[in-house]
Amino acid sequence: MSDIKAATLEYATRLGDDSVVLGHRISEWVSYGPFLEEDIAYGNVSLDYIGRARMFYTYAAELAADGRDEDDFAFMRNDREYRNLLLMEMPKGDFAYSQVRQLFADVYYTVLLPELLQSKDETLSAIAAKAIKETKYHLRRSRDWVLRLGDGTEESHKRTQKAVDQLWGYTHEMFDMDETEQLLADEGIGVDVSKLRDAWLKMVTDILTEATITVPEDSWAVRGGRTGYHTENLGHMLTEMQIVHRSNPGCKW
Amino acid sequence: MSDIKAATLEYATRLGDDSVVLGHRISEWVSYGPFLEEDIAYGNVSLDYIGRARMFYTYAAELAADGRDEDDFAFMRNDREYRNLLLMEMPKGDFAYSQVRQLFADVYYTVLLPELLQSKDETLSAIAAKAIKETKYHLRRSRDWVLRLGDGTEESHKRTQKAVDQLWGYTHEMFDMDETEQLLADEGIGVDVSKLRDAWLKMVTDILTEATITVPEDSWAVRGGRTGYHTENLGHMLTEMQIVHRSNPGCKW
Amino acid sequence: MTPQEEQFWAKIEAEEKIEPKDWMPDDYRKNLIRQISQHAHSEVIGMQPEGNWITRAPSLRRKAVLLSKVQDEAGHGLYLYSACETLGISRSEMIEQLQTGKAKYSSIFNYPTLTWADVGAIGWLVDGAAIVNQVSLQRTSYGPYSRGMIRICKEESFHQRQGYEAILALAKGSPDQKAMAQDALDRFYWPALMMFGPHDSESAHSQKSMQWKIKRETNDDLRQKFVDQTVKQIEVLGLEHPDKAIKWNEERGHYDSSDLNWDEFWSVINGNGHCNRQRIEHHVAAHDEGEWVRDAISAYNEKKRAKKAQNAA
Amino acid sequence: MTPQEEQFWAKIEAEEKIEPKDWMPDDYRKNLIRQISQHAHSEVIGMQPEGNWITRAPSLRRKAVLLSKVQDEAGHGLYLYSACETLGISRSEMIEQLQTGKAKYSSIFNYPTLTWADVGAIGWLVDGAAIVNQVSLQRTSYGPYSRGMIRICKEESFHQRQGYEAILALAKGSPDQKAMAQDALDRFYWPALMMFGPHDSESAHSQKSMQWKIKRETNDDLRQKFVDQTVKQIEVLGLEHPDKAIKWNEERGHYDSSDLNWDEFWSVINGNGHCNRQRIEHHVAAHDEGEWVRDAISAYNEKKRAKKAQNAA
Repeated sequence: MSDIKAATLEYATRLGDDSVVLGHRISEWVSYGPFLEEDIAYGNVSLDYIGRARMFYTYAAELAADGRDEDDFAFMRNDREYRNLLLMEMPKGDFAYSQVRQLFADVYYTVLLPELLQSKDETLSAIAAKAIKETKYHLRRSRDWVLRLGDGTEESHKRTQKAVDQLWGYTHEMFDMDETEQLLADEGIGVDVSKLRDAWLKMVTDILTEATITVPEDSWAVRGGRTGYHTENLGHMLTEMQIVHRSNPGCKW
Repeated sequence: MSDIKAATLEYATRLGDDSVVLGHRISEWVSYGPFLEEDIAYGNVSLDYIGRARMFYTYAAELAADGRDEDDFAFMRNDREYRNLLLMEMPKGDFAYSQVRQLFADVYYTVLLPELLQSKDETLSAIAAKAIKETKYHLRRSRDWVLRLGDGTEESHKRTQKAVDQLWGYTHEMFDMDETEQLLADEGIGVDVSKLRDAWLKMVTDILTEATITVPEDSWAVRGGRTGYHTENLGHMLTEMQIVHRSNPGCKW
Repeated sequence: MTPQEEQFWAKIEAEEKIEPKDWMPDDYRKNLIRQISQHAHSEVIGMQPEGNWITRAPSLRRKAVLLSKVQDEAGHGLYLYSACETLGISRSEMIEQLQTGKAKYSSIFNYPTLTWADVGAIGWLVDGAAIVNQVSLQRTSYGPYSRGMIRICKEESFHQRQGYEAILALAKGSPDQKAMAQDALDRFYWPALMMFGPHDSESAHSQKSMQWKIKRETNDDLRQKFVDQTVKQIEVLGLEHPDKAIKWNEERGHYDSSDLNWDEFWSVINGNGHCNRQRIEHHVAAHDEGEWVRDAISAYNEKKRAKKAQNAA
Repeated sequence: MTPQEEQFWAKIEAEEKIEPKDWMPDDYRKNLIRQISQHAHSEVIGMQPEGNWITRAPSLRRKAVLLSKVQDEAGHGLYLYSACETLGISRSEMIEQLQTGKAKYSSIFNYPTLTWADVGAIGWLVDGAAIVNQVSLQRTSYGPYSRGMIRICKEESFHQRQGYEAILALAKGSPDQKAMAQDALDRFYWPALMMFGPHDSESAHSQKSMQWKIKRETNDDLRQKFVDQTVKQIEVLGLEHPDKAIKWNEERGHYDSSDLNWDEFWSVINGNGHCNRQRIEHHVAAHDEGEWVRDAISAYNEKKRAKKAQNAA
């Protein structure tokens, strides 16, 4: 396998991991939302991410060409093999926590996907095209929520500020590059995320400010998702996600 | 295998299941207790139950004589195969909930074990002998807690009463007999639990009354643990308990 | 009979729909509220037993299908709450009735989902039974309910096919998977039959509902339809029929089947199901935890309104 | 020097223990409180990374061993809190200092436990490093602390053997298990070395502590002992040594090893570890949730006291 192909396989896996992990976290809200409309909305967003994961993994499987399919990528790798950003694996927390995480992710995809759309790799570009539309809806939703929660009651403001403070340190690694991603960026296949932080920070700052929320200082940063060095949360999540699949080796569903 | 041997195997498995499930639930409290002494006490009680499970399963494995060991019984059966009483699998809930469940279980063993001690089956009798000593300590502890919580603050009283009301309907099946257990009771091997309810009820009533807690009416009863018909809680518990074992088939630890 | 009553009955007679603005007898309204809200609550509570497996679905495709299905149920709940609101009851009143036990939901959801196969069984059997009932309710006399049923039936049929397909994959899979499918069928077949309610002779609300054309076919007739259609489906799966007495009756043109265990039915309804308490506690907990969120929205909207008013002044 | 001071230093000189009732310099007391409470907090926070695997332990025996170990840690915490209380600080003050970040705990517990092998690695390497330190602290000048160390060391040695044995089972197991063991070794080896603290030249508290005989050996000397003893253990496991530069130095009679990445050490201490926030949040959450329980005990005891007083009157 060429270096570029191997890097693309790794890249598609990373993006698939981000999607499946965040999609799973969102799905934990179903039947637990503050009202019925929100259960539906959560279902929608989760479905978009699961769908995205399937496209990325299917492409990864195609590149790997070793007989694995999308489910092997999702269900047969442990947390040391997962390559998602740590932000995605943080537990669902309260409603403010989930919506703030969602805002951070949605703005990230808002600045990332138009770049991925330009990829020379047609599959990645096609996935980006589909995802861009979804992300517009996602961002409208998480932005609205953060505005309402931040500028709602004293309690909702406090919870929202706390969530922002708790999650901020997990946003830095979203803009880290490593050799694999640099190679793909140089080839016009992957995105140079290190160039996206300013745009992300501006959008997030605008929204948080409107929501009367203070943007935290960059006093700490946790990193490791892209090297499979995760928080303890991911293992518990994968335990639940993988139990049926792993308990019945080699079965079709 | 003779009928009696098969029944004894089933019986040892049931008693092992009760122990491992309750032991696991208690272990969920470690590092979550209201103070350090309580973390230690929880650890103690959990250890006793895990130890008991190992003795019962080891005996079951000996009777089965099909190459399985204690861990095969604990980690390779799913919730449809588990035969524990439903009371044991209920989630940890708050501290009052766990202590009330513990009281119900401890009084149960207080009336059950002296009978099992009389078993013609020497292994069962020996396990009972060891467990009786532990149970004395367990009951002293859960009794003290229920007294203090029931007759403590308004809030602790409310939580304790709620826990009693929520768990009461799961206590009835503890005194159900089926053919297997009847056969063993007739043979002087197993205990006729249907004869134990009065004694259990009297002890529990005395303690609850002293704790200023109202003994609920018998308005509902959920049954099914002994036939493998569980609540949705057990599946989630076994998911976590079995994931590492099942993800590495055939390994030694 | 008053002119209003005459007009009402004439419409019923002529198979015309009663609409929210129309006059209707108090009992008709009450009965409808009872039936529609129960239906809505069933959709909402029904999210839980299947939702229990969203995080454990064994493939990404199944996970997506299940998510989508549970989402549809939420949508049906919403739609039915709206239909019911046209009768003069608010959603928060209905939710309170559900949480206090004053309003019911289908007792089928008091049974636990114990394995992945249960998700398939619910889609196939529970949604299947629901559809048989709902198809007949497409012709119900109350307009918003009838239109709701037409819309809901389409999605339910889709769910049923997906459920059946999920069970089929298991039935044709490994021995463990097949056993899982059989087990789910054995557990959900009987409760599904009971979803149609007591025998006609013992059904409290049936007769009046039939006259009002709120109900269009009797419990026993609907149940027979379901029994008949399920026999062939079980054959295709290669599973054993849970009813050993099932037998084609040439004369009746229907399958004969065993008597149902109504004691168990009533026992579960009356609180002895595995999940009666759990389902309501789950609903209450989620609702209570959502209170600060709903408060935040009100406060936010109030601020915006005040600001707008200030700007306008 | 006051007579008190002279007496104090004479005792130190003579290797006699300072006891709670003895006079001691303020700084000695403060330093001891800092060190013992940090040690106690480390035992308590240390329950979390291993506790994370209690519910997932892959065999009943391992589950029991792990439960027992975590329970011992709680016991050590308790014992050390008591030792520290003899210096005039209450347990609740210490807990508050922990929760507000004023008191520290060993930074090793800011690293996550990611696989089952990590439990073994912690027992073997982290407890192993702790013992090297604690053995030297058995001779510490403060009586209660010294006696605590003697007791704790016995149990820790037991834990270390169990941890090593757990890793051995993995190292001799399937390829996946062996990989898991190697991975855990690779991740925990370096942080374990850093447990001994900065180089002697950069250690803020070391010199004074040595004079007071609170500390008995320097960070670097203790670290060297640990490095030396671990080489052979890794060989027996058949795993690769994480330090490619490890080499026997005949002249020194010790192993030479790579420089440590102190930037990472400080980075983790200063908040960039995976679990800094998680550990404290967990502790605070459990403590807060326990408040109503502690209140209940007070209320109950108060009632009993009042009743007794009434009966006596």
